[in-house]
Amino acid sequence: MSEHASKAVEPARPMLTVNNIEVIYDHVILVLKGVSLAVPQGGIVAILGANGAGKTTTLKAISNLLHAERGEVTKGSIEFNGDRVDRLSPNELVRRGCIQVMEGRHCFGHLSIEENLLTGAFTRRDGNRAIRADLEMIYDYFPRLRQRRSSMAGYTSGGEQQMCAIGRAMMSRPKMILLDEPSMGLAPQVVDEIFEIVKDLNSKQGVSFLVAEQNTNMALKYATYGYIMETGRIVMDGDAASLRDNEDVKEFYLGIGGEGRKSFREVKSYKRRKRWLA
Amino acid sequence: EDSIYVPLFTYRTGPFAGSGTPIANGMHDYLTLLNERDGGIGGVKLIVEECETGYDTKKGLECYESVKPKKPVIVNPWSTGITLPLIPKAAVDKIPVLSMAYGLSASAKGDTFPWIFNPPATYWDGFTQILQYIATQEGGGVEKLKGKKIGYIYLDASFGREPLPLIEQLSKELGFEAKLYPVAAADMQNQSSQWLSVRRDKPDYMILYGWGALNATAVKEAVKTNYPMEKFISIWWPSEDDAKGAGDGAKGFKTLNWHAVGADFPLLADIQKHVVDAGKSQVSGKDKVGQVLYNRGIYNSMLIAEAIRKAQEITGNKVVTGEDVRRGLEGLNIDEARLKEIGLEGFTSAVKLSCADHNGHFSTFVQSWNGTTYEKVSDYIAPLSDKVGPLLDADAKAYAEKNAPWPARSEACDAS
Amino acid sequence: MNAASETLLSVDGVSLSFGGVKAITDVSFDIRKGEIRAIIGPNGAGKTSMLNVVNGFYHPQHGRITYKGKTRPRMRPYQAASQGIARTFQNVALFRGMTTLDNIMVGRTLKMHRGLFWQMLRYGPAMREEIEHRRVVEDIIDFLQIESIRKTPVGKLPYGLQKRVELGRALAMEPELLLLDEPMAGMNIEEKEDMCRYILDLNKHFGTTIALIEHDMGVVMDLSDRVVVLEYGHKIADGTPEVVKADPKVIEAYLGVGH
Amino acid sequence: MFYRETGQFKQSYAADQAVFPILQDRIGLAIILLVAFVVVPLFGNEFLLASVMVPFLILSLGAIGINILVGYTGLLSLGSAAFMGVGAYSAYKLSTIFPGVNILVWILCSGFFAAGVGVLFGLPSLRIKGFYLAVATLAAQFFLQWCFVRISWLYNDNPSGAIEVPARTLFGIAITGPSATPVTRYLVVLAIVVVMTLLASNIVHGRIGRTWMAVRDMDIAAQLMGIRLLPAKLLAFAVSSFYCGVSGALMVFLWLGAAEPSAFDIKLSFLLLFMVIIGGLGSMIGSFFGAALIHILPIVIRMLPEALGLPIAAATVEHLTYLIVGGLIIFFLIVEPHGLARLWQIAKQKLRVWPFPY
Amino acid sequence: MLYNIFIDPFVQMAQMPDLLVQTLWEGLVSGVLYALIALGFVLIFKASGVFNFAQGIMVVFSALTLVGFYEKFSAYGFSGHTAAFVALILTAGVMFVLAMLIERVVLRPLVNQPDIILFMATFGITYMLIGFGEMVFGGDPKQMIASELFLPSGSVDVEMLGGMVSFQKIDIAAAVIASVMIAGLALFFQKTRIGRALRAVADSHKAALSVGISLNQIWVIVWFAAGLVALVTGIMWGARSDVSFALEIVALKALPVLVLGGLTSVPGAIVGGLIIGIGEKLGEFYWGPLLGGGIESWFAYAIALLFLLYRPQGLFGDKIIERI
Ligand SMILES: Nc1ncnc2c1ncn2[C@@H]1O[C@H](COP(=O)(O)OP(=O)(O)OP(=O)(O)O)[C@@H](O)[C@H]1O
Ligand SMILES: Nc1ncnc2c1ncn2[C@@H]1O[C@H](COP(=O)(O)OP(=O)(O)OP(=O)(O)O)[C@@H](O)[C@H]1O
Ligand SMILES: [Mg+2]
Ligand SMILES: [Mg+2]
Repeated sequence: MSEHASKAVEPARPMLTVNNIEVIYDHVILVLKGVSLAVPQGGIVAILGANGAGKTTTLKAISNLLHAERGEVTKGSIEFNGDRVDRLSPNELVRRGCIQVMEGRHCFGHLSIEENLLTGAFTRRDGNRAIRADLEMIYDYFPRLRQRRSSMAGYTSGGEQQMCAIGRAMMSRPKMILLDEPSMGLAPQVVDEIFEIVKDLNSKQGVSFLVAEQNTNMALKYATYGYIMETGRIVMDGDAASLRDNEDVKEFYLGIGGEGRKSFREVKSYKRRKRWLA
Repeated sequence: EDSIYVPLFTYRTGPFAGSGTPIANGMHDYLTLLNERDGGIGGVKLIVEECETGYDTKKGLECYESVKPKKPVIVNPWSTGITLPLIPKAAVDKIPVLSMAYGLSASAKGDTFPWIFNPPATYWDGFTQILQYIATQEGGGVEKLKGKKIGYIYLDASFGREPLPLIEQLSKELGFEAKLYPVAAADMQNQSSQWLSVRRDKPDYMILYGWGALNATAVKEAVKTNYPMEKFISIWWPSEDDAKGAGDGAKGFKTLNWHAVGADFPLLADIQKHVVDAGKSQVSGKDKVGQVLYNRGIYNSMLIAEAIRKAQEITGNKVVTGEDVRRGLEGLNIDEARLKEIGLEGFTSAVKLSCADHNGHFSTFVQSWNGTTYEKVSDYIAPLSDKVGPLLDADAKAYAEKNAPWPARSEACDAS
Repeated sequence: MNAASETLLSVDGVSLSFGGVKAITDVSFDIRKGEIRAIIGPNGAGKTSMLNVVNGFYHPQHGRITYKGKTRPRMRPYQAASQGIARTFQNVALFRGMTTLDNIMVGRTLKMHRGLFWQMLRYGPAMREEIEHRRVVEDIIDFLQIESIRKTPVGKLPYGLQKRVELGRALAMEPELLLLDEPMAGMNIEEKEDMCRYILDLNKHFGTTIALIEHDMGVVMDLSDRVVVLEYGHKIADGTPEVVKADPKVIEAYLGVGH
Repeated sequence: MFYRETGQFKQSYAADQAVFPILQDRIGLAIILLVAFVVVPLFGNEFLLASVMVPFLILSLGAIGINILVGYTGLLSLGSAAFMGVGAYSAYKLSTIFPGVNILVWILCSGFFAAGVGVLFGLPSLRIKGFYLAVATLAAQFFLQWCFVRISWLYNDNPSGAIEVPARTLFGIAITGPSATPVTRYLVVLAIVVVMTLLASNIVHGRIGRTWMAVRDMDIAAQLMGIRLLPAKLLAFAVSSFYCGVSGALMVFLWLGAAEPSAFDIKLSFLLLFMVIIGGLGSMIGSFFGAALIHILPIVIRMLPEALGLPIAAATVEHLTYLIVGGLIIFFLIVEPHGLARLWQIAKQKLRVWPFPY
Repeated sequence: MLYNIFIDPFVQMAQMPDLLVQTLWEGLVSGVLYALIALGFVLIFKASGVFNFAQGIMVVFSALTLVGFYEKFSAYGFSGHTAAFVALILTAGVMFVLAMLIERVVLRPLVNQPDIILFMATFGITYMLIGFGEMVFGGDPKQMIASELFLPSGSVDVEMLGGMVSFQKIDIAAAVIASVMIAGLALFFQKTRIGRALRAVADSHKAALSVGISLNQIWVIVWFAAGLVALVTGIMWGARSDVSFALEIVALKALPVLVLGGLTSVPGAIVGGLIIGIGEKLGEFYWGPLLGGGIESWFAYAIALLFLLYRPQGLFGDKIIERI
C-alpha cells in the first residue's frame, strides 16, 4: 500500500481523519472492516469503488447518520478539525461545519423547493439577509431550481431533487461537504456544473469535500486525492493524478483499458471483477 | 388450618375505578372486620383476597379461573359482563354467584338458576319502583301516570337496555309516553345531543340508568339544561361524586337505594375502629366510610357473611363449601333482630331469600341529593311484582330454552 | 436493425400538465418493434413523465398512445402490464421488505393462475406452478449474476444491485416493451458495461423492444438505435445517435460542449 | 453450533421453496407441536389451559388475521374487533337456527360472514391510505358494535343483550358450554389454530402473499407489475376478516362462554394490532410472540407477587403491571423495532455464526 | 319513511329555530372541544410523523396532576386562586419533564423507524402513564378546579327566535381559548424557522438529521407543546364532566376530526372539529331518533369517511405524494 507516499503529498493538516473504523449493521452484519482515510483542509477527496463497497456507509459513519439505520461504529475513531466527533449528534456536526448530501436525494417531499433550501440553513445564526443572499447564490448555480421554487419537492423530477439536495447542504455554509453520488441522475451538463461548483466552493470559500462517486472520470478530474474501496476495505489510495495513471484503475474504473475507450456494444463477455484484496 | 376462602372481584383501576373503589373498600372492610373482631365467622377465619378485574370481562374470567382451584365459597363478579359467562359454569363448578342487583334479572328464578343470586331487586323492579314514586309525586297511584311523558336516558348496553321491553309494555298499560335517550359507551361524557332532545321533548320526568362517568355527566347536563332536578330519578348506582360535580344545581337529584347512607351504625363504627384506624383498609379518607357505594359494598359483604353463617348452621360444619353456601343463600333470613345483632339496625330492610326466589324483589326507597349527601325522601316502595313477575318467568324459560340442554334443577331445597 | 420493421408503440401529440406545470407538450414519436430507443433530455424535461404516460400511470390531457395497433383512451397500469409493458424506475421502486427472489417472483404474478384454494394447500398444483416459475426466475438470477443475494431483503442492498434486481423483476414479466428509467445511474463503468450487455442480450436474443432513459451519453450513443430528445416537455430532436449528437439544439440544451 | 445450515443443500426448488427450509427449524417445530399437543394437556392445570393457553391461541389467530392485513398488505385497520364480533354473532345465530349441525362447522363458517363484512368495509381502502384508512376502519368498529347492541335479532332478543353459548358436543364430548373441560377446549382450539396457521402461512408464502407484500411495500410499482390493487386489497380484507371472524367465534364459544357487545370493543382492536406490531409485522410466528407478550406477560406479572409471597394489593399489582408492560413494549421496540420475530431471527443469526460475534 | 328522513327534520328546524340554534351551538362547542384534542395529535404528527396514541391519556394525566397539586396546596392552606395557579405552573413543569423523558427514553432510540413503530411506542407510553397515574392519583374521579382558575360558570341565556337559547360561559371560554391557541399554532408552523423544521422532521427523520436539525430539541418542544395542549384540553373537558380515567375514551372522538381535517393541518383540526361536532349533533338530534338514537358513536366516523372518499388526505392535509 502506498500509505507513506500519501503522507508526502498531503497539502495541509487534515480536516477530517477516519482511523480504522469498523461498522456493523443490525448487530450482525459487518460492513466496514477497518477503514482509514483523511481529508486535508481545503482538499477534494474522492472515494471510489464498486456497488456495495461501503462508500455510503463510510460517509454515514462520518456524519453520524448510521445510528438512524441501526448501524454502529464499533471500532476506530473519527476526528473533525482535531476533535473526536464519532459520539456527536448529526446536528452538532452540522453546526461544526460538516454536512452530508445523502445518496438518493432525500428531499422533504411536502415542503416546497425553497423551503427545502431554507431548512438547510437551520443551524445558521447569521441572520436572514445572509441566508437570502445564499439562496440567491444557489438559484444562480441551479437556475432550474429557481423556476420550480414553489413546487412541492415531492413532485419535482429526479434531477431537480438532486440539485435541491445539494443546494440545501450548501445553504448551511459548511466547512466540509460529504457528497454521496452527486452526479447520479443528472444531465451531463449539470454534472459538469456540479463539479465546477465543487471546485468553485473549494477554491473561493475553502470548503473541503469528500466525494463518493461512481463517475470515476469526473471524480478523479476534480479531486486532489482518491481512495479506492472494495468490500469494506480501502484497497488503494493516492493522489488523483497517480490513480488516473494506474493501469488497474484505468481498466476497471475508467473503462479505458490498454487500447483506449471502447464502445459499450463491444464489451464481449461479462468480466469478473478483479479484487485487490480478499 | 381451617379457613374459608372468599375472593372479591374488584375494579380499582380502569375507567370505572371511581365506582369500583368504594364498593371494593366496603366489601373488603366488612369481611376484614369479621376477621379482626370476631376471628372470622363461627370461629373460622376468612381468607379475603381481591382480584382486580378492571371491569373487563376477560380479566374477570381470568380471575375466576385463578381463584377456582382455591375452592371459593362464593364469587361476586361485580360486572354483568363477567356474571353472564359464570351463570352456566356455576352449577358445574359448584360455586354460587352473587350478583347483587345486577347481572341477569331472570336469575332471580331459583328453579332455573339454583346457583345464581341477585338480591335485593332487579332492574325491572327498580323501574317500577321509580314509576310508583313518580305516581306518588303526582299524588296518587300508577293511574296518575296516564298522559305523562317520561324520559329514559340510559347506557346503550345490555344494562340500560334491559328495561326497554318493560317500558314498552307499561307505557301501553299505564298510558304514559316514553322517550328514549340512549348514550353509547364511547359518548358517556358527551351527552349534549341527548339533553338537547330532552329540551325539545320536555318530558315530565327523567329516569337514568347509567354507570360511571355517564351519571356524573348526565347530572351536569341536566343542570345545564335547567331540567328540574326533583324530577330526575336514577336507578341505584350514582354516587356522591356523581352529583357533587354539578354543584348546587344538582340539589334534588334522586336515586333509588335500599340501604342507608352514612356511618352512623355500630357496625361501621367497629369498622372504623378495627379496620380503618388499624390501617387495614384501603379507604383514602375517613369520610369515605358511609358513602353510598361504600355501604353498598358493606351490604354485599353482609349477604356473604350471613350466607356463610347460615351454611354453617344448616350443615353443622365449621368449614363450609360452595355448595353449603348456596344452601345458606337460599335459606338466608336476615330479619330486623339479626340486623340489630350485626350492628346495622335500620341500615336496610329485612332480607329473606328462598329456593324459588333468589332475588327477593325487596322494596327500595328514593333518596335525594342535598348538596353534601343523599337523604332518604320516601318510604320503602315495593316493586310492581304483578308486572315484573311474568316477564321474569318468561325470560327464565326463554333462557333455558335458548341454552338447551339447560340442566334441570337437581339441588334439593332445604326446608326453611 | 431493420428500419422498416413495424411500429410497436406510437405517441401522437401527447400533452401532460400538472396544474400549472407543463411536463409534456405535444410530443410525438414512435418505437419500432425490436429496437432500442433512447429518450434523453435535461433534468425535468419530462422523460420520466413520458414513460409514466406510456404505461398508464399518468393520463395525458391531449394526444393518443397506440400500442400494438390499439389505441386506448385511458390505460390502467395493470392493463399495460398485462399487455407486455414492463419497466424499471428512476428512484428504485423495489418492494423493500421482500427478498430478491420474491421481488422477481412478483414479476411473474401475471403468469401465475392458481387461486386462493390451491395456494392455501400449497402442495400439489400450486407448488408445481411455483416451482415452474421459480425455474424461470432462477434463470433470470443467473443471467444477472445476483445468485449470492437471492435471499437478501432488497432494502439492504447497495444501490447498484437494487437497480439490477429491478431489472430482473421487469424481465420476469417477459415484456415485449421494456421501459428503463436511468438503469445505470449510480454505477461505475464496469457495472455499466455489465448492464449494457444485459440490455443488448435481451434485445438481441429475446427481441425485447427497449425504451431507455439515460444520462450517460456514452451508453446512449453506443446502445440505441434511435434517440428522442426532450427539453421542457417539447421534442427537440429525433433520429439516429449520430444525427442527434450533431444537432446544435441538442448540444446547446443538453450535451454541453464537452461531449 | 447446533444451528448450522451448512451441508444442507437443496436438491430441488421444491425443497428450497418450503416454508421451513432448515432442518433445525423443522425439528424445533415438531418439538413445539409435540409439547403443545401432548405435554401441555397432560401436565397443564386448568388455569394454564383455560386462562392462559386458550386465550393465547385464540388471540394469536386473531393476530394472524390482522397481520395478513396490516403486516402483509400494509393496510392499517382498527376494526378487527368488530370483525371478530361478526364472526361471533354469526356463529351464534347459525348455531341457534340450526342446532343440529356441529358447532365447529358453524364456527368455521362464521369466518365467511366476517369476510363478507370485511370486504364491504375494505372498499374505501382503494382510495384511503395509512392512518386515514385506520380511521375509516374505526367507522366499521363503531358501526358494527352499535349493530350488536341495536339489532336484537342478532342476539335472539336476549334481555341480557348478550350471546350465550349453548352446550354442544363433538363425538359425544362436550366442547362448548360449562361442562366442556379446559383440556378439550384447549385441544379443539389448538387444532383449529394450527391448521389455520398452516393455511395462512401457505398463502403468504405463495403468489398471493407476494402480491400483498408488493402492495404493502410500494403499491404504485405493484400496479405497474400488473397487480390490480382493489382485488388484492379486498382479498386481504376477506382473508384477514375470515381469520378474525373465526377467532371471534372461538373467543365466545370456547373461551368466554358468553359475550356482550363490549367484548368486541375498540380496546380489543388496539390490543390485537399491538400484538401484531410488537410481535413482528409480516411474520406468522410474530403473531404468536405478540399474543404471548401482550396476553401472557401481564398474567405472569400479576401472579408473581403471590408466588413470591409479597403482600401487594391487587390494585397496586395492576398498576405495576401496566407500568411494566408499557416499559417492556418500549424496551422491545428499541431493541428491535421489527418486532420479536426479528429478534428471534437475529438470535438465530447469532447462533449461526457462534462462537464469533459476527 | 322518506318523509321522516328528508322533510320532517327540516320542518322541525323551521318550527323550533331556537332549538336549532342551540343544537348548532352545542355542536360548535363539542367541535371546539374535539378540535382541542385533535390539536394535540396534529402537533405531534405534524412535527414528527408520530401518531401519538398517548394524547388521550396525557389529557387525563395533566388534568389529574393539576388537581392533585391543587389539593396538596390547598391542604397547606393556600388560597384557592394562588394554589390553582401555582398548581398550573407546576403541572406545566411536569409536562415538560414528561416531554424530556419521552424524548430521551423513547423517541431518541427510535429515530428513523417506520411510523407504525413509533405509534406502537406511544402505546407503551400510554400504558406507563395509566399505571403511574393510577398509582399516584388513584382511580376516583376528581372535580376540576374551574372557578379557581377564573373560568366562568353559569350561562348566558338569550331570548331569541321565540325561545330561550342558553350559552354556557365555560363553553364560550373554551371556544375563545381554543381559537387563540389554534391560530397561534397555525402561524407558528407556517411562518417560523422552527415550524419549517418541524414539518421537515415529519417528512423524513433521516434527511432532517442530515441537514442538522436537532431532532432531540424539536421533539422536546413539540411534546411539551402537546402536553400543554393536553392540559388545556383536560381543564376544559374536566370542567364539563369529572376528571377521571374515563376521559381517555373521549380521545377517540378526536380521530374522525383529525382525519377529516387532515392529520397535518392545524386549521384542519378546528374545521374538522366543527364539521364533526355540528354534524354529529344535528344528526343525532334530528335524524338519530329514526334509528333509535345513540348513533353519535359512529356518525362522526361516517361523516369523516364520506369526506375522505372525496379527499383521501383530509380537507386540509398535505397531499399524499404519489410519484414514481
Ligand atoms: N441498513 C443496512 N442494513 C444492513 N446492511 C446494509 C445496510 N445498509 C447497507 N448495508 C450493506 O453494506 C454494504 C455497503 O453498502 P453501501 O451502501 O455503503 O455501499 P456503496 O459503496 O455506497 O454502494 P453504491 O455504490 O451501490 O451506493 C452493502 O453490502 C450493503 O448490503
Ligand atoms: N405528479 C406531478 N405533479 C407535479 N409536477 C410533476 C409531476 N410529475 C412530474 N412533474 C414535473 O414535470 C416535469 C418533468 O418531470 P420528469 O420527472 O418527467 O422529468 P425527467 O425528464 O424525468 O427529469 P430527470 O432527468 O431529472 O429525471 C418536472 O418539472 C416535474 O417537476
Ligand atoms: Mg452508496
Ligand atoms: Mg426522470
